[in-house]
Amino acid sequence: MEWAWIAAAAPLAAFPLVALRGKWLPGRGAYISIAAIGLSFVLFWLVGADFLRRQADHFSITWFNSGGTRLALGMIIDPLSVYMLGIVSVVALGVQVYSLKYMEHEPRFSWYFAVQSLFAASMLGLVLSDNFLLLYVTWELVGLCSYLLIGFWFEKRSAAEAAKKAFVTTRIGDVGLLIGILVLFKATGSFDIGTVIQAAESGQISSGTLTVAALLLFAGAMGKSAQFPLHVWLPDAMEGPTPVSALIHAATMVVAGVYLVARAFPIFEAAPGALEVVGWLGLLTALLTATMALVMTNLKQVLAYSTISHLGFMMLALGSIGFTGGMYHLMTHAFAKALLFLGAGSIAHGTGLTDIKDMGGLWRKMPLTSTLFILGALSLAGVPPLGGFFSKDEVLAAVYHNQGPVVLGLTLVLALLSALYMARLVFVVFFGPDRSRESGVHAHESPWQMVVPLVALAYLAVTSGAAAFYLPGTGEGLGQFLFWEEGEAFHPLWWLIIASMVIVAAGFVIAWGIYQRGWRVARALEPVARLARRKYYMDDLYQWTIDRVVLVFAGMVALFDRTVVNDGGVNGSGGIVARVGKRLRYHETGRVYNYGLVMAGAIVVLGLMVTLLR
Amino acid sequence: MLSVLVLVPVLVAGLLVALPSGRLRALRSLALGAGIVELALALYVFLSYDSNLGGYQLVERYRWLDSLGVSFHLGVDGVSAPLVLLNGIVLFTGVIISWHMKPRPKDFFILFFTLASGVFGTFVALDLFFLFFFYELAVLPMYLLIGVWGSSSDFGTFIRTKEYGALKLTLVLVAGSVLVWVGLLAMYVEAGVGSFDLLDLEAAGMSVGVQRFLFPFFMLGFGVLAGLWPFHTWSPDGHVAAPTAVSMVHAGVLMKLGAYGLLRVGISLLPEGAHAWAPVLIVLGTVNVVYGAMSAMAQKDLKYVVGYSSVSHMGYVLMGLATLTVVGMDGAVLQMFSHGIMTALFFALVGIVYERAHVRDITVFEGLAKRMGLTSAFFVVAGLTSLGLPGLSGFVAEFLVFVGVFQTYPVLGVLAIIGAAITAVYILRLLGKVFFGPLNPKWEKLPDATPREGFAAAVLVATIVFVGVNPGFLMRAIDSGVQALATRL
Amino acid sequence: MAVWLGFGVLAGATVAGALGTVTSRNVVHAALFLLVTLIAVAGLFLMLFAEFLALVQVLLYGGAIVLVLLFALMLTRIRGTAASLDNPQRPLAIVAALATVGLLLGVVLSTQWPVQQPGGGPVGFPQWGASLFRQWAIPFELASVVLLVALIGAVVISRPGGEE
Amino acid sequence: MIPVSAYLAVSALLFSIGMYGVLARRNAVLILMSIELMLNAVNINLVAFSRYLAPGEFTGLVFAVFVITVAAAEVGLALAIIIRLYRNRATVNVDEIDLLKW
Repeated sequence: MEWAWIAAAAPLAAFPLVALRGKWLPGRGAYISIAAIGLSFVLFWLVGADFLRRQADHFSITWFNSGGTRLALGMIIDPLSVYMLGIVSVVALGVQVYSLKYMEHEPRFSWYFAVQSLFAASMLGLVLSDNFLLLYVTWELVGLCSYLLIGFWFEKRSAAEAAKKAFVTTRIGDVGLLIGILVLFKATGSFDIGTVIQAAESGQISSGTLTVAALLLFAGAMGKSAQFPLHVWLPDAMEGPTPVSALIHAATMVVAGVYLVARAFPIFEAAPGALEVVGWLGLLTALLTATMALVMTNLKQVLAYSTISHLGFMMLALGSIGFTGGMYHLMTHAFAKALLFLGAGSIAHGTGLTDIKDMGGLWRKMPLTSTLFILGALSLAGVPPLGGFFSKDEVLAAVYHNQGPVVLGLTLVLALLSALYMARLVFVVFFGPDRSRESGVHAHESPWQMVVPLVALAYLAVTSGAAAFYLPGTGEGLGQFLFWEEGEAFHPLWWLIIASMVIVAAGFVIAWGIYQRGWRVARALEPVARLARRKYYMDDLYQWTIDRVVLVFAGMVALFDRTVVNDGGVNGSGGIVARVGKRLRYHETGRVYNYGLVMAGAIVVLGLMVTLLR
Repeated sequence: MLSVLVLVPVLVAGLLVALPSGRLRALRSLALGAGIVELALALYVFLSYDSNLGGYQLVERYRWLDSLGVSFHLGVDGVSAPLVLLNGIVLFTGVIISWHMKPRPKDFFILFFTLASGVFGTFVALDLFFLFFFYELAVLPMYLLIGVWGSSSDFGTFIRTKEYGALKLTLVLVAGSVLVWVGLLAMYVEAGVGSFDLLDLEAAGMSVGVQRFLFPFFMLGFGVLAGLWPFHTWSPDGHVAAPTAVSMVHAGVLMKLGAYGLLRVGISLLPEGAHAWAPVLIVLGTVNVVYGAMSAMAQKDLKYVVGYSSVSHMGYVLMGLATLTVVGMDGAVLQMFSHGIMTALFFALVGIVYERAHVRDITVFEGLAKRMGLTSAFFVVAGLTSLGLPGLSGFVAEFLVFVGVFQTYPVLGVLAIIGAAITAVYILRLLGKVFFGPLNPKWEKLPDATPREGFAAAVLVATIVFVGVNPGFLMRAIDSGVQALATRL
Repeated sequence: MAVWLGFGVLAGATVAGALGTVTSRNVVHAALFLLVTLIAVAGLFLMLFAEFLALVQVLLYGGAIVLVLLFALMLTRIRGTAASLDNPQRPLAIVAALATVGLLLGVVLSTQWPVQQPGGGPVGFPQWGASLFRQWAIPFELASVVLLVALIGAVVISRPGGEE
Repeated sequence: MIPVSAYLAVSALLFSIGMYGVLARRNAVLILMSIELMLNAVNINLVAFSRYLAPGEFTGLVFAVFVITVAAAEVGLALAIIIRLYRNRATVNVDEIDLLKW
């Protein structure tokens, strides 16, 4: 297990190699990159197998010392990190293989794969890191890679803007994360996550500090995991190449936040107030963005909002002490969402369309892609027996056990909404009439390099439900695996399961009614829909804040600097000297005896001072 | 070895004086040779510094003015060794960048190397008289370098001529030096050991009252050169007016002289004074960080953005020093190094763009990355360093400063971290505006950096990445130096 | 008593000559008053047993310098009223001079001078010469250099030609 | 025996009178003469101190010699300057020579 670090190091090593020497490498560097992430994937199996025979463990090397504080690079091998290692490496591998064909005509092909490698490396490093310092380092690198990849087509103004928005928004959250880490360091004197958790559990840290720290950590998670009100960057992130969106939305970047909360879960548990905030914010985010997903018409945008909604759902799960449910949902969502995005990429690749208003009847033209896409959508909607269904129920159970009826009710509404928007996608895109004049002409299936990852992901999306009961190699369910010490079996609540199935079915029926039969429900909800379509004016509010508050304030500071500090302080003091000099120079009469008189007077005065004061 | 390091640039300047001004090739080879020699020497000095041993090493001492207790005493400790290396790197790349310096290349290099000598001297002097002497030697050539070879900016309502920049810089810095000099003399008298030698003064010690009285002289005097708010305006104006290589050395190294002096003279000789004044310094440092970042956001001139970002980043150095904790000061010293390399890179790149486009107005640029891929890539790296991205040198430094500040003044730490976020905003806005987006057809013909320029920038980028990935390379020395220093606090 | 008489005469001549020099309405008279003072000071030197200095005083001051001053007066041919010899700040100058004299006299008279065994005879020329050319040889040579430089400078400055 | 303070008093008077001359006169030559008075006052002091405070040492006397020497040099130079000035500006009144004023 000591070599688990190679899982992160291999793609990291591939980055400079491919970035600098990509042109001369096999497959313009892509093969190197894929080999590296493949190695990580293999290592996941080796580490996993090895892990099952041993205890959780962590290893570290000193990065550098400062003032007696050891700043270390270390990794932790425990159920959570092994689990995440698997999800990240498999999705990254799939995305990279898919990109091979999807991106082949790009002039910056090597660069793309180089950054993909770095992205994977950072995310793997993030999930493996055993201390907050390395976690923050990789956390930021993940942000960087998303910046580079979203802005991959930087010649496009919108892509450049989206990249900037993603980086800045997550950076705002990172301020919180960094402060939180430092608060914890101040309280415990250590960056080591295990040490901090121990201190938190043993009550060494005052509960006030702990709550503040937990909330600050959560602020970081809000940024990365696009929780309200820092969710605005994620929908724009679709400006990047579609496989990038798949990677960001599924296995890297956005799940980092959820992972962080999970990793620091004992800290949150010790600060119940913070946990409550996590739950409520998650729920709020999920509901808000679910409504937005309902009204957006760009395929990738709908998927993006659904991602946020599901992330909120995961946060809700964690906030309801549903650790297993949250992490389980993370996995099923990752597979399904990667599948959906890659599928959307295939659709765009095959038809050149991105807006669902132009699509329709694709089922007939791209049956394979459609089938796979629909599988992903059903999984996310929570249709049994796909993965999403089980994880959703696990979350619902946690909510039921640990939250009040209001939250449970809202969660069920959320389940309805999420079934509704997925059903809407399915009905509008794949069924019904062809709404575009040209798409029918050249719609075609994607080449096999793109289909293989889709199939693999679909397989995972479908079968991941089984993990609840049986995880290969462990002989037990996911819950017991994740909770290494105190196993937690999958314990279904039958009435809840039936209720959720009914809700999903209702969602599909309603969607069928509205989008296939033309029910006039939407008309009544038009004001709300308009609000949702304008993204609840959140983007406008932020834009306004930046333009009218931040920039104006910056302008005022600069003006202050120029006028008060510079013109007033610096030039002013110079001016005073000049003015005084201008006055004083008339005292230079040029007559020697005037000077002499002053000298004489001064000598007399000095002499008097010396004699009298002696 | 250290005296060679300090004297070679002056000797080269002397040789250049003798060189006929028409012989460009000889001039350049001499300058480049000197740059390489200095880089090698600086590297040697740094590598031969044994951080396990600690203390002052490579010490040289020649008697000079016994009656006043002045001797030519040189040596490096863990704090100055990395800064010597920094100056070696910046000097070397600065020479490469100013390869085609016009007009009067000979005079330019004469002054440039004089400046370099002053900077090296300040870092290695262990005698306060010579420390001050070299400090002045480093400041004064700036006046001519900016006034003669600089460039003016004209934004209609906002005009700054190079003469104004040069004058302001020199006057403000000299005003600072006056404070320093008064402080030094007062310290010389008060310590009562009749010596300007740093080690003697360290051993002498002064009463608490005297230390508290004297510390502000150094805090303000050296602080001015470090860009301490509100005495910072010379710095953006000076940087903007200066020619590329001078901006590099100036923002890269010269501003560090201030912080270095504050640490070496102020904090280490007047620990009680430092304790008394640290709250003031750290508040001003925080103002530097946030205020500099806000100002940078509002700038339209590419160089002004970088100039104000320097003000902001030097704020971290001041904050780190003001924590008076080992971690914080470690971070401050590392930030000096990191910021030096980063700003040098920034100014080199801005110079490359300016040389080709002849404007620096951010609003007229768009999509340069398409034509100037290499320049843009380097610029992005510089920008990312500036906003504290892990894996690049700035992060480790800022992180340590934050750790230090959190141990002493958590609220200010929060503000500083917010300042870092503001940095991200303006840097990313700048990158997005200037380099990304569709290419403005006006810049269709803009050539990318030449291999020579690219090499210089690559050296700096490599340093940034190397230090960012392996900060232990510098931290071992810095930590040993700072720890030795902190025992006096 | 005779000593006091001699001192009184010499001191009176010194002061009177000086007053004449600074108040005289005629420049040549002023120069002659200066001569009186210089000679009287030489006398004071004699009373202090500094014959050599007295000699130098008479020869150099009384002879050479006053002569040169007279030459200068003749060469510059000052015309104009006597009043124009004084400048408008004369009253203030009187005040300043009185203040100075008060200050100096106050100091001189109130100080307990550490007088050592006065008297003794005149200083022997041999010792004096030995001291000047042994102990003070280098300053002496420097003084001659100063004189030489002054001489050359005077020649260069007063030579006709040059500007205007 | 005449006390040293008598000599010093004479010197003080002489000095003050010389100073008055320097401050009150306009003619450059007269100012020069007044300066000579002040120098003489100093010389009296030097010799008197030498005689009364450090008999047997020549320091005071030597200083007096140097003062006289320098005075001679000074007079020579100053008169040269005055003559030059007179040639150029046809005046030796110091208040008419004010090229350096503001």
